[in-house]
Amino acid sequence: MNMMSATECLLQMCEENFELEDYQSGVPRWCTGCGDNAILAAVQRLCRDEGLRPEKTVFVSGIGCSSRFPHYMNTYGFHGIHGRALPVAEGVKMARPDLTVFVNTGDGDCCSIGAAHWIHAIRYNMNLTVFLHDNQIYGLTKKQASPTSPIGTKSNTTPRGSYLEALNPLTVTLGVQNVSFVAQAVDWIPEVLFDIVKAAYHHKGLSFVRILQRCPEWLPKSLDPWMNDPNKVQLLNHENGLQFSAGLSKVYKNQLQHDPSNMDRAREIASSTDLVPVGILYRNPDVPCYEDLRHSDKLRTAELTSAGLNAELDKYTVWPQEMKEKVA
Amino acid sequence: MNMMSATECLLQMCEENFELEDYQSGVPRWCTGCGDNAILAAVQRLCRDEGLRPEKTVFVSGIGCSSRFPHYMNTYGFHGIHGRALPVAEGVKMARPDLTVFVNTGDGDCCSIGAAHWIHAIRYNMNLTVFLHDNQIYGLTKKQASPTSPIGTKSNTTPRGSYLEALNPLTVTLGVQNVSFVAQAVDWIPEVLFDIVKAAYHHKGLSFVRILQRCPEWLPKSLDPWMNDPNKVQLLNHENGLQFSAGLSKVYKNQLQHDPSNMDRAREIASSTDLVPVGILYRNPDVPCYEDLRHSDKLRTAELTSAGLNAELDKYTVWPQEMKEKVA
Amino acid sequence: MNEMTIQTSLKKAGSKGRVPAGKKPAVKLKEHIVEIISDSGEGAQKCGQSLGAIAAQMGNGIWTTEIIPAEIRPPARSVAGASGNRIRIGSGYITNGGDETDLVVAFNEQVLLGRVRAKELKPNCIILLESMWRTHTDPKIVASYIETYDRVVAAGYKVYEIPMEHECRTIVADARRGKNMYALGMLCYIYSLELKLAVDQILLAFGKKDKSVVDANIKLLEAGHKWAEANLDFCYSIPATRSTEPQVVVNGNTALALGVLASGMEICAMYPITPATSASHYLSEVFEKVGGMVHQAEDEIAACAFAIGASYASKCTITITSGPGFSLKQEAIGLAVMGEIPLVVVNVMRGGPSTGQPTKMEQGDLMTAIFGSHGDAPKVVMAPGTIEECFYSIITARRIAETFNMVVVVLTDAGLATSQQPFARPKFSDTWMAPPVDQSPIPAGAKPYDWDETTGLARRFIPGQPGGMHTLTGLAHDRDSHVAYDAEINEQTLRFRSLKLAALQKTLKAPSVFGDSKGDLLVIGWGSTKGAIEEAVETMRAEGKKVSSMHLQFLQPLPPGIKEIMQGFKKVMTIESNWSDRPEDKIIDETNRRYSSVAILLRSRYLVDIDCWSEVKGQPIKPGTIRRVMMDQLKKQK
Amino acid sequence: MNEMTIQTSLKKAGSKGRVPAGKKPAVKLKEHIVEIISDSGEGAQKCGQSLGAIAAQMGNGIWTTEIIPAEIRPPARSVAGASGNRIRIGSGYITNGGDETDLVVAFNEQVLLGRVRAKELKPNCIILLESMWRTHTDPKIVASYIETYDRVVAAGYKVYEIPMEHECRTIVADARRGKNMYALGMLCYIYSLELKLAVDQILLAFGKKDKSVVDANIKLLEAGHKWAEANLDFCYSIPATRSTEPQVVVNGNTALALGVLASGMEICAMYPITPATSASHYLSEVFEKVGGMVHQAEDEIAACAFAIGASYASKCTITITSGPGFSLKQEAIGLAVMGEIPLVVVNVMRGGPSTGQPTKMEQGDLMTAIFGSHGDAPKVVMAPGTIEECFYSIITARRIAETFNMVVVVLTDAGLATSQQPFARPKFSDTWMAPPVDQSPIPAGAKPYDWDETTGLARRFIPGQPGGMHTLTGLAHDRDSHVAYDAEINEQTLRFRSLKLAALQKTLKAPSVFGDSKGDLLVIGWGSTKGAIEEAVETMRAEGKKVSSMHLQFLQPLPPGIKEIMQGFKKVMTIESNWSDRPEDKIIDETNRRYSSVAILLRSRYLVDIDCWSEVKGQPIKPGTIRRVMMDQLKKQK
Ligand SMILES: Cc1ncc(C[n+]2csc(CCOP(=O)(O)OP(=O)(O)O)c2C)c(N)n1
Ligand SMILES: Cc1ncc(C[n+]2csc(CCOP(=O)(O)OP(=O)(O)O)c2C)c(N)n1
Ligand code: SF4
Ligand code: SF4
Ligand SMILES: [Mg+2]
Ligand SMILES: [Mg+2]
Repeated sequence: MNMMSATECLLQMCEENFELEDYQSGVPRWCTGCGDNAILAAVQRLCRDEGLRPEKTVFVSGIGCSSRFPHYMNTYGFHGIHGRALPVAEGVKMARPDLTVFVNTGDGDCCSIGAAHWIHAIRYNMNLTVFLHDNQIYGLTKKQASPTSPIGTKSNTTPRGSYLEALNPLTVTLGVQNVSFVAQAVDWIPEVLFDIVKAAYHHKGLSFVRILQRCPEWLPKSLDPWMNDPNKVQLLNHENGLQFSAGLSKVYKNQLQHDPSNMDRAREIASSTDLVPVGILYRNPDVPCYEDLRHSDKLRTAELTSAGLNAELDKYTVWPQEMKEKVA
Repeated sequence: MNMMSATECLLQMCEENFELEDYQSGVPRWCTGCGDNAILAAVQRLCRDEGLRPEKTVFVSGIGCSSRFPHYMNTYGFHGIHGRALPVAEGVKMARPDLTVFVNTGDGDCCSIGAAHWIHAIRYNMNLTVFLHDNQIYGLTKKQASPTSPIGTKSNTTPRGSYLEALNPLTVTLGVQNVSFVAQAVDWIPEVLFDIVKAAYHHKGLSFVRILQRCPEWLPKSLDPWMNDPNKVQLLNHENGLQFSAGLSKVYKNQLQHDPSNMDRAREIASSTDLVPVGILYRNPDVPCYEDLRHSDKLRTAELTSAGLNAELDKYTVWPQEMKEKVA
Repeated sequence: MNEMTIQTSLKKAGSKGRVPAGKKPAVKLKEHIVEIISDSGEGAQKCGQSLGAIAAQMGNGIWTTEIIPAEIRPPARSVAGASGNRIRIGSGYITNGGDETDLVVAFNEQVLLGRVRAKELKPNCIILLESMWRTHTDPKIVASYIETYDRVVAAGYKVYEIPMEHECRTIVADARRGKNMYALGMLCYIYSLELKLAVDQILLAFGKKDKSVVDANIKLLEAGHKWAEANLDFCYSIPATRSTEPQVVVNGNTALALGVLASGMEICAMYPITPATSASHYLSEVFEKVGGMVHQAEDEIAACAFAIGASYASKCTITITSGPGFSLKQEAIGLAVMGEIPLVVVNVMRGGPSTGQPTKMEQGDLMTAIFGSHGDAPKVVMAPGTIEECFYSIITARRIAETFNMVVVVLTDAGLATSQQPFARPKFSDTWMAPPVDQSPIPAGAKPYDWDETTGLARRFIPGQPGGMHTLTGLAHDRDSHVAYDAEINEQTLRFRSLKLAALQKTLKAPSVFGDSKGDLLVIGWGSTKGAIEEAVETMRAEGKKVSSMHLQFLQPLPPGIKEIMQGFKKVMTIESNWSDRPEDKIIDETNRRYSSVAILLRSRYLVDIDCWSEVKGQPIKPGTIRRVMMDQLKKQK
Repeated sequence: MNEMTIQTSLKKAGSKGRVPAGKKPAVKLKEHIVEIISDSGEGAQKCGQSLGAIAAQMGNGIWTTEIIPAEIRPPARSVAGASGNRIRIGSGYITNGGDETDLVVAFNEQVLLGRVRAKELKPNCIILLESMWRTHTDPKIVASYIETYDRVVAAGYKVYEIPMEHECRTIVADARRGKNMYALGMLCYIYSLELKLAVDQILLAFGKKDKSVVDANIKLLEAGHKWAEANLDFCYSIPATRSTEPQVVVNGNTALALGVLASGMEICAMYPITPATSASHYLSEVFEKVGGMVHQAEDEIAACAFAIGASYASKCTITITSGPGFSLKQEAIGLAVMGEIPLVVVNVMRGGPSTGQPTKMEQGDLMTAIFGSHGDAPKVVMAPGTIEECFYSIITARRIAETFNMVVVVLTDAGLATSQQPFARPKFSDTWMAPPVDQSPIPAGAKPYDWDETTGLARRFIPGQPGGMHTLTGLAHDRDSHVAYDAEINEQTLRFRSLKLAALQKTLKAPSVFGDSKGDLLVIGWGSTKGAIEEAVETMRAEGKKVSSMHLQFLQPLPPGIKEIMQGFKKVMTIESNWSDRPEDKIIDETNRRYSSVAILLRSRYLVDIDCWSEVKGQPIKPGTIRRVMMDQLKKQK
């Protein structure tokens, strides 16, 4: 085994010691007070704390305010088309399991146009960390109801109020076979947001984090009931889940012991609409990752290709008589 | 009030008394033993028993073996494109709430390419009766794994066995806010299949019926464990759900009392994979239908249109001085 | 201290740019282009719209264009953040946004800079610039302001520094909000517009609100007027003749939506996307009044499928989208073509490809409209050229769709969508609407696809019609709507669906020529470039050039008579806003040059060496640019 | 009783159609077209494939075409249910399926009827018909059989009734399963093929199974051979020259999949769709052997997006589909164009529009390939013309995609997909593969889109490369990959993306002319029609006609030199399998005729009055048909 000299070791550590600035790129163009800023802060902190190499990290998004996220990270980024962040991210991860891949998607991007991909991404359970920036509205296109808009939301396409009960992204996700990590966070409790982002990052498999995100531009008051009354936020704590600081517990007294391995309970908790449960709803570290099931560790050399191709060609070859004898 | 003469009344009854043949069209082109035949029989029986007027009934489907269904009904039919049966059916129902609309869709059609529409159709809760012909395989395209294929299914795209646990259409559906009717049937118990089809038809709102359907062509033995062992089928009975005949109960002894209004239980039951629950998992008659929320009962006459248009034009009109005075 | 600074500012400003006051007689103008720009949220949009409305009330020709930042909430005082309105006011009828701007009111120097950089201002443009930044507490802002100011002055623009916010603050507390009405007052003075009409606008806008709001705004308006009168050394009048007929002033998307109302369609299925969405917004607001409804689907595919389902079972339905959504709908559009389901698809084009430039104008989707769905999927493609045509094209599209059981694609663009132009108030006619849904029994023996051998037309069977039961399918099918595996049937049905386009073509009139029917150069355009092209032609004709233009409203089928028209000209060229390779590029030659869209269509059909010129700058092409291009083309002929 | 019936049958059959036996000397033929048809599941496919393989082994030229029922499991004995194979065997190299059939083996009279109705049999075609139906227990079947038999005989076909099942039953219990090998034995006799080679085929097919299965099949084979020898009054030989180089015999989809292997690509993302799927099936089987994988996505959009993600982060990736899936991918394809992500998209075309005719051949998606995505989305479009080209086009496509960072669309069709033709066994070359993924640090100052001013080319930055961090976006963007709101940048980047096509075009060779470079008529085709067109040209040239053809492998960009080639001919016409309006239709004229696809492209580019002829019958166009069309065209010239 090769040994590094102490200096080398130190140098490398130095090099891998990143600052917050190493992950910042450009000035976020979100509105003042937009919850996306809080998510960005948490994620940049995660990257620094975990020492993620910027060139080995990719943020993939769709289209929407939230999908601008990659532009503000000094990593690789893929700001694609509306609704397709997840399949793009799956392709990235499949081709390059060595990269750390995050996904930023909005409630329209994920739960409306991208809903089929969402269901199937949960099913594939690739090692991706997915943030659903749920502001309950279409931000970028200027205020149309989204699937997660509360019933009665007045928007430009529902001027007399939206017609349907809000879709609950948590219960849908928990209904998908192969789900391995579901959590909920809110943008206005940064400490817990960070803890959840971190737990999601450390989970191997697809971690789905729904973040209730404020959109002061279009729905300035919609989350006020939960922001103003800490008791309407229910922190989920458990020795297998998150545990909260004393300071936090003083403010957020409404806490529930919930073992994230209990699916039935997770679904029940997720169904609550009056209370906002915050924490890890479900975690199952044993669900295999699609990329592990599918990835080949063959060295894809010209030799391997040549051999494979020729073996196949052999099956279909008509040999000239003389060669046939040679081959045989 | 106008009174009908007895003869008139009799005549009308006669006219509305349909025979099975009134609903049959063409010779089904499904393979011998294909479970779709059983579904067709149940549905034709329903139409006859309920005296559905063929011209007021529409079957909408996507693409797949199962989506050939409308061709075998002597009603109106819409055999559209892959994955889009549900939005087409929604359009039909929205424009014409007077029509009775059924949807036939396959496990690929509904749960793969059509998954986004599936989630949202449940949400809209329009008064549609939806049959998911779940044969756990792509039939028409000759044997590729579908989302509901059991893990390890050998197919043309998964020659070494499929990689993922089967998607459970019941738990996904039950995870969607606004779900109002979810049932499961199996093609090989025609009596119960009929009962469920009937209950689904009578439910106002979107009734989602997953039918385990045999595909002898590609997966000849896949449902054998459940077909051969009646105890692996669990009939759900309840005074608010289905009740089963004595004959049936003799064969299917494994029965469970389940109140279809209990969502948490419904989800738990739906999650079972070893046992196949058959019956109504969930029913909530109080969820409003989108078409009722959205439909106008204004008579859409030229007068109404003219008035509405002119009222709008008024807002943007620059009047010549003299006319302005007149108008004012 | 604040007061102090402002005093200084006023003095300074005075000493630099402002000329001592003194009422001068109004200079008569044929037209002027004025724009009001600010950070978004500062009300420049409102100010501009009101100015346009007032001028229209006066009887002026107008064309207003929104200046839209590409982002929801761009940072304040940013170059890319200009939000506002551009109003071209003229004596006569105005058909487009015109060339560069003559006068601009800017609420800060950064948004002004953006417009300068975009070359949107005439060289000697008059600039009315908010001067508060000169004395801002943040020295960086002061420096930025002074730098820009000096540069702009040096560049030859006439800059008037105006303490708008300061003046407003003497009337209201939140001066930032009131500035726009103050500016409106100034502009009313500058253009000799009746202040009373401006008051009407305020009543219209704030009438429902508190009387105090109305009063404050009126005060601001009057103050602006007074200040301008006292301090400005110029003032204009643009003679107007009041129309004797009522006119409506709306933008293209509103006109579209009103067309939907007027056409008697009942369902619009959509998914939000810029710049189409505002049409759906307006429709969401008003459609229910006439018994209609807007369905926001989960995505564009669902929207299109929903519309198809509704059309199939009832009246023709509409779905509205823009570029990316249009691409997504292609498979479903093919189904409507195959099933012969009437359907109107509106594509309000934006900058492409991919997400491209969502708020910008482009005419890049014509070929996709014609060829976008796999296989032979003939559909009608039309494009309104004016705001008025936005309205009527929907009525026409509905009728064609239902007469021929076809898909009709209507192409507008972000330019038309956000521009306003008055047009004669439409008078509703019953004939605009489809007859009620046919529910009569189908005669024995009739078949669901009984194609006419000559025209390909067939009667549509609608669910509910007794005896009409059949299953519509996207698979090849015969007259009974049975799935057809047969080679001959496949080919015959391709033929029928295609013949319908020829049948429609036979009913179309030859396009009219703008200008003489003979000459040196014919310019062909389509869609929103109409006004600019015709204006350029008019200008050049006035200069004695033998140029004319022809504008296509139908792109598929192409109307008859085009060849004959082209024969009258020495040279034909197309002008449009989609990409064509530049012949001056080193590696571009006749074997590889990619032509612009309508040029491809016309060259292929008529085998005439039609040149193309195109600009894809996300902005409407200016008449002056077109004039230059035509001049170049004429020069080449010599 | 069964026995009795069969005896009667034999007698009867003999009395009607069969001529007393007697070994005759083999008649030498230049070529023959033979087909074997049955209900699906009866093994006619296998029999035909084996026959083709044996003939190829003998050194004959062959072309096999699958006869595929349009349904999974059509009812037994149905007209539309014919399943089987059609083999054209020749002395020389065979380039296409040829004209009508010379000899057919039919397992029941209904499938035969289907072929007669489809006009697929030559007038004097020999028919070897299973006779068991004549004595079936179901009188309806008997009646149907006799009726058809009589009609076919009356129509002039030479019918031999053969008690295949009866004979087989003397050897195996399940005669229905063994019949196909019995038929193979007969055919080996008829065409004087070595029985030993047929035995090899059986060993290849059943070698892994029970020895008893192999033995039974060999017995059946020999029995068929013996029976034919004893009973048939004709026999042929088609002289062959064994190739001195190894050949591979695969169909187009297998060739495609082998091309994917050979190109070194590692990921194929797909969603099942006919007729593309079989390529993915084969790839699913073998790709992992070279470290690749096939991902079946939840839909085509996801498949395309997955491929784009993989391509973006690694090597160029491939996605395979057919018509409807191709339409669905258009939005995502636009993203790859905008992001300049290399991507290979294969579209195995089928009958359109909409779901159309899923198992049938058509060339209807060319225009969608070029224009299908909104906005200007330039991509390369190529089309292999032979099975061999199916293999190599993927290698070429991969290389172009990665060199130019472009999307390359490869268009094949259901015809190529299911036809077999031997070609020289490819010799793998390292240069087919892309170099390993670049993970070296990016030099300081380099930008993610550093477009070359002349060619538009830019180096691609791949995640993992230190210093290359940037965010790829589908929005308009500048060299830094920052979102661009600027008009100039938008236009410049449209220019760069378009220039790459011109740059590629400069590297292409002029297409070669088949035949003389001067003459009366030049036929232009593309894709799978190549062999048939060239055969027709060859035939006519042998008759002294001055005709030639040119086949296009690149449809976008069009290669240089086409104009010069066309100038050598009095008339140019295109032949392809997509819709064009028929000039003989009453309402069709030059102002509204819709031309076929490649005709539109060529007319537009070269302004030459290119006529078009097209047939959309879901079948490969026959050389005889093409010959007729060309003759008509020559006649018009006089
Ligand atoms: C195919 C397509 N359809 C529609 C759009 C327009 N569009 C852009 S973002 C968006 C929704 C944004 O809402 P959400 O996903 O919730 O993100 P947010 O802006 O709220 O963060 C829509 C409809 C598009 N760009 N592409
Ligand atoms: C856009 C599109 N993609 C793919 C196909 C091909 N296709 C037809 S049916 C089908 C799946 C059939 O499976 P399922 O929905 O389960 O129906 P089944 O045949 O099993 O009843 C597919 C992939 C298509 N017709 N259109
Ligand atoms: S519109 Fe809403 S979501 Fe978008 S940036 Fe502004 S606050 Fe955030
Ligand atoms: S393939 Fe399967 S699903 Fe299709 S008809 Fe046959 S048995 Fe039924
Ligand atoms: Mg949102
Ligand atoms: Mg299925």
